[in-house]
Amino acid sequence: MSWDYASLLPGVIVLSSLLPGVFIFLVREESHTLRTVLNLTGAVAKLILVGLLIYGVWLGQVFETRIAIAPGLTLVLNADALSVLFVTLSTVLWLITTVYAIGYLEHSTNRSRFFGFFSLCVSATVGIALSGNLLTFVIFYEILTLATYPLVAHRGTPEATRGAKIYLAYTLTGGLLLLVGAVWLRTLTGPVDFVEGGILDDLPASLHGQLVVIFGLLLAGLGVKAALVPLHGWLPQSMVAPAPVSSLLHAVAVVKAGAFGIVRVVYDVYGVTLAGELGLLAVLSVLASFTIVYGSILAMTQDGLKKRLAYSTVSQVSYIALGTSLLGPVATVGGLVHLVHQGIMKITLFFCAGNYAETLGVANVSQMDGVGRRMPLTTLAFTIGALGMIGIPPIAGFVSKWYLGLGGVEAGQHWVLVILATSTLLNAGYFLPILYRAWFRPLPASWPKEHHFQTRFETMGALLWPPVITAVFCLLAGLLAAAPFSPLEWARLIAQREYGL
Amino acid sequence: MSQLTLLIIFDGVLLVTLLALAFAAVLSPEPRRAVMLFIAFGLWLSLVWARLRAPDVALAEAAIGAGLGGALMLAAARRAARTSTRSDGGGDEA
Amino acid sequence: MTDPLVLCIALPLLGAMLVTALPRWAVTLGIVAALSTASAAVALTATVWQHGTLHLMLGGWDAELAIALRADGIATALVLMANLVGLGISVYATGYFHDRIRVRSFWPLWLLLWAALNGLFLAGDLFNLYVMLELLGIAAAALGALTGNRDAVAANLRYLLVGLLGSISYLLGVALLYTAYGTLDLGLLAQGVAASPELYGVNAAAMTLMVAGLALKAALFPLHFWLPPAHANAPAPVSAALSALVVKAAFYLILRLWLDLFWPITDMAVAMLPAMLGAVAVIWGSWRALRAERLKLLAAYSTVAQIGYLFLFLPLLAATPPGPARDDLLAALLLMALTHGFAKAGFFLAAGLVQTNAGHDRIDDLGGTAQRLPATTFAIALSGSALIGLPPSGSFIGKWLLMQGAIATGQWWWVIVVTAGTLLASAYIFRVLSRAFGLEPTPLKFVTDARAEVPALTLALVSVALLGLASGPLWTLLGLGDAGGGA
Amino acid sequence: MLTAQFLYGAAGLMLFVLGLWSFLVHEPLLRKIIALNITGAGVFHVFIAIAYRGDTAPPDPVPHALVLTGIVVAVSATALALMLGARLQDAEEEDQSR
Amino acid sequence: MSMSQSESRAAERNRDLSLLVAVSLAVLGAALTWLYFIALSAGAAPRLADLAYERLPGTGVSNPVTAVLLNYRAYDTLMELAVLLAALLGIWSLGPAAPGFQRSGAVLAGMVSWVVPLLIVTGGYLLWVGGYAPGGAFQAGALLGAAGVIVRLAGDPRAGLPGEGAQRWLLVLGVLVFTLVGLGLMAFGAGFLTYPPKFAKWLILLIEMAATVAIGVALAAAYVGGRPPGPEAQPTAEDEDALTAAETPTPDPTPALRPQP
Repeated sequence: MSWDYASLLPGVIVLSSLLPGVFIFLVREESHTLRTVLNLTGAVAKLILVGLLIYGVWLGQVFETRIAIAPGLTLVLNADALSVLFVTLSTVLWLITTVYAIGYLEHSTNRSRFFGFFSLCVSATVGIALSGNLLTFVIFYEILTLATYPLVAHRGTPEATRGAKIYLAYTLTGGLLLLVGAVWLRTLTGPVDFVEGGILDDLPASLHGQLVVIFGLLLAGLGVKAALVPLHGWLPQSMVAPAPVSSLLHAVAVVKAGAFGIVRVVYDVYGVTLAGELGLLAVLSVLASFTIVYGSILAMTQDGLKKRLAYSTVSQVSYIALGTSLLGPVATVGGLVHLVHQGIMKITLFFCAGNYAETLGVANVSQMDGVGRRMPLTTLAFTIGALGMIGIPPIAGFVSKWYLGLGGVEAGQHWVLVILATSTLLNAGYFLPILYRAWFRPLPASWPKEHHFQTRFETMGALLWPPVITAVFCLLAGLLAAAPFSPLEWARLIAQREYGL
Repeated sequence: MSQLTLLIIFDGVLLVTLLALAFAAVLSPEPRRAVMLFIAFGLWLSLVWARLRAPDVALAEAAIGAGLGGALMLAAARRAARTSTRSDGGGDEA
Repeated sequence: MTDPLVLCIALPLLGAMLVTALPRWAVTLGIVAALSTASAAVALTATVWQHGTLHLMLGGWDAELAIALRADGIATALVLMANLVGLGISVYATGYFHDRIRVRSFWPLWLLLWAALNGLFLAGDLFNLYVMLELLGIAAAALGALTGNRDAVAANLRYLLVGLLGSISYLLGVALLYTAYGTLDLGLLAQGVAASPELYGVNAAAMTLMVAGLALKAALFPLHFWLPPAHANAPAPVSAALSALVVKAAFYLILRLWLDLFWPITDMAVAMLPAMLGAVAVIWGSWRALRAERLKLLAAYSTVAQIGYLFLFLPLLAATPPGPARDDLLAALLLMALTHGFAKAGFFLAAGLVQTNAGHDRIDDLGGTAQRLPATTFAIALSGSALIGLPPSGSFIGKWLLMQGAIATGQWWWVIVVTAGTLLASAYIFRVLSRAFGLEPTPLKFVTDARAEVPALTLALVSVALLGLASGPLWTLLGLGDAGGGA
Repeated sequence: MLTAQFLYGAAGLMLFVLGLWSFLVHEPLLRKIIALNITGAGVFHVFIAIAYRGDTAPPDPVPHALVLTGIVVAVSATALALMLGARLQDAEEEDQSR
Repeated sequence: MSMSQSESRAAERNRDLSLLVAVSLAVLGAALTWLYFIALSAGAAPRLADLAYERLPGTGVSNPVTAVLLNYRAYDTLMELAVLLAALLGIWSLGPAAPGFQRSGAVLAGMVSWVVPLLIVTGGYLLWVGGYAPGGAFQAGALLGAAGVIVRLAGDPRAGLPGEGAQRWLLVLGVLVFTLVGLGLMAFGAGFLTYPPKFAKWLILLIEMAATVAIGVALAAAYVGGRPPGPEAQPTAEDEDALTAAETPTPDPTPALRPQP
């Protein structure tokens, strides 16, 4: 256990948001500056460390922290290509969301508690991303549940506590199923380390029955957070949370943790070949495609803006599951790159929804007439995000849908194209009316709860610039997809290593 | 009547009385009477132990088990009797 | 080298005597005694860590005649937990009792209870264990009835009578063993039992009598009726000691008899009965905790459930041949017991603070208090997560290894029990925690009453962080495979 | 000698069973305490029966010491139980009179 | 269904239940007796007797039971004194003592002034004789306790015991001396409660004296039944003549000695 740079970095990355978080809890309520300083230093420090990590992994260096919490049970934080993708996504978006949250919660109560749990959530997400074996994954997976519960219930209103209770019921049950599956797998194969290409190929055929049941348990556990259809009920309910929570956590961190878990289990535990043989990929693809369609249909019926975005998240995340369930490197690239693209697009949409609610008191789509005139920049960012979601070319969403389509064709599953086409139509179905209302409808007589900020622009700086920045990210990820450090290139690198090309 | 049979008869009488006292103490519902019988049982038990050549323990049982334990129980029995008379008969005592 | 063994028992006893004799100095002397005993326990752990099992024949007589004091890995781990929890409870108690009479009564009885606990964990002689059990039972019942209100006295009277019955049944078991083997020392008896299979009937009867008596005192399912009222009506530091330590000492004795003395006759079939009762205890206890109106009643029923978990290990231990797998199971059992000790003590101390602050502990209207005391609510949250078995707590690893052992030995049904128990536990813990999110004005600072909240927080933190992330040393302390061995 | 040991031991066990029965069946506190004392006396009697080694050899002192300790423990437990019962009775009277 | 019917059914169910319990316990008793017989004939007959007698000279006392109590298993006796103290502290924590009995009449007072000193002297004798003949700390302590009980019955609410402060020291004496002797021996390297043969007799006697006082005071205080009343509870003079004529006291105090109203 020699502690050198390579074995310290992953651990330090997780700690870089955990320690400020713990201190923030103890910060007195009225010392805002100290709290903001702690928050931002944590975010920036993590960003720098992740930068170092990306550079190291790009050169092929191995980063691994191993802590033996009990004989036979070791906590492993290993940075391979797949984990770096998710770590970068969550670190970058965490910095932006912190800035947004500081602005959003300007006059609200219990902020020490909020930011304390906020940092715990991020360190849990980073822990999930960096976990090197199934045990570490389960541990951070449960800590994420614990850390997000207080955030959902932050407002304290009866709906908030009710929503939090539903969220908890789903995620704890899911976590428990995952735990049972992980223990069962551990008894069959010994410590379950994530190794590219999977570790279960050499198991005797007699165990395959148990492996299928275990996959069922793991999928159920992960499916709760990845909001696969029967288990997605909590996501719309947890929209009662403040905007920064629903944007970072319910659009990026929590939901992606589930999808990331499915990717890990399929690629690094079962291995794509074995999963294909056992027919697990077929089940996964059916579930994913059903969720895609079902989520989009329900999104159309929702009048609440955040509820509509929530159901859109339910369907979008299943693209990743669809990508992993199709046999072939191209589909994998599509799925993985969508992990990043969906993140940046959805966070933009939720930032804009937060702006509308905070500045104009607009919460429902029906109230969004003429919003474009009153808040042009925010609505522009919203448009870029929405078009990206639909899959219009210059924006990132198109890239992942394109690769998913190609992957489907390559894997001989032509029905994938049908699914993609219908979902694109449905996306258009629930996003375009919003854009039409925002830009082309006349201004209403008065806004529900207008709030004038003294800034030159349409709303407070801290609320306005984050969505604009993430919108620019969507454009960059779409236009410069072929650039060396772009999400697409990184996804291609992962696919190569997974398939051993 | 040989020495041995005499001894067996003696043991038999000792044990039978012991068990009889125990049964009586357990079965009598009236608290004071039960405590009296229990004190008698304690004393008889120390007699039996003296027979079994355990003088120290016999003395201790007589002094502590039957004596002090009995005294404590007697006080409790009198208090139990007093409250039961007070609750049902309005208590004749001042 | 065996001095700490004796000091662990003599120091609290001496402290109790001084506190009784000088009631005006009760608090200061009490804290001094608590600190010295805790340091003796730490010294004991250090000695056992280096030299392995300690063995001392009191009075220098040979093995059959004298009373043996023995500290092996299991006993030392529990002594260390008991003393650290005891220290936390003592610090909490300095600020808890304000009524002069209560202070004079609490400290002597508490130090006597502490001496009995240490004496029981370190005893190696069957009759000495009987005397320790009696001292434990009487001190605990007397402490429980400290408040003097009606239901506390009634509950503790029932607890005392039940405890006496348990001890007498245990004593009859000892009488049978003494008749058959002619010695009272645990080590010699174990050799005797192993060497005489023809006395199976006597051994089985003695085991049944002793384990039944101890199960009564450890509140195993059907015999748990006395626990909830007794623990819920006691003052907070006392109920913390009762739930975290006293009940666990009785379980430790059952484990000691089960693994050392009656090992040849406790096969899987025999182990199935306590495990089934344990499983029912888990479900029943958690269900009653979910429906409890009062916070301390909830914690008491949760103790009944957690004790149930510990009994689930017995058939697994019986079914696994000696080796790293069995070491892991034994260590997991210890880890669950230790984590429950710390977590339950932290939970009760925090609940006590909530009760003193709110004037009552009805869960449904605890909202305001939970928000005004952030540190206390945080302590409840941490210890609650340890009670549920969520990572990173010690009981998470305990449950992981329990399920692993259950699947490995093919007794998969225990996994269902553990899952149901965990779900019910999370339901009743989060029912309490959801009170902490209301519309009350925000508290200005995190810690409101340091002397009470710091012990509760540290105990809860130990159960979550320390035992969760660094439980490797427990394996070495138990002398099982070296820390990284079983990978 | 063996028959005497067995005879007295059996009597002790009968006392144990009798006390246990009474403890389980009778509800008033005083009868439960008497039952407990009789069960205890039964077990102590078994110890003394084991210690008896005929009229010639001196008896085994260890069980004697154990029983001595047991008696004092039993009496202290009984004292506490009786006083708890008394305190309970007073508390119940207060409730009735209030 | 009228009350009496349900009551009779409940009583009937009760009777059946107790019968069932009785039968099952009888079976248990029979099984235990049969196993007891097997255990008896298991041939461990001498048990610890011979070893105890063989080691007796080294213990400093010739009465084997006292040797076991205060030398071989001294730790047990220490803990048992702690049990007695714990029980008493429990009684004290429950509340103040009940009101004492009325001052005894002339005959009872006369009897008490004879019996109590006799009990104390016999206790002292038993304590001393314990070294080589049946007797010892417990029996002597019991007699002192009995003396206290009789004094209490004769009207002294504090059962002849000093004030609370002094009582606390006397109660603690037994365990304190025992532990200090043990720790002292440990400090001198002999080991906890390991008496060096030369001093064994005197150490045991010292411990026995302390234990006797502690047991006597504890048992008397237990009979008082609560925290000792403060100095103001002394019975005043005019209570003397208010007494009716008291008959000679039998072990069971006659109704004449009813508690003060």
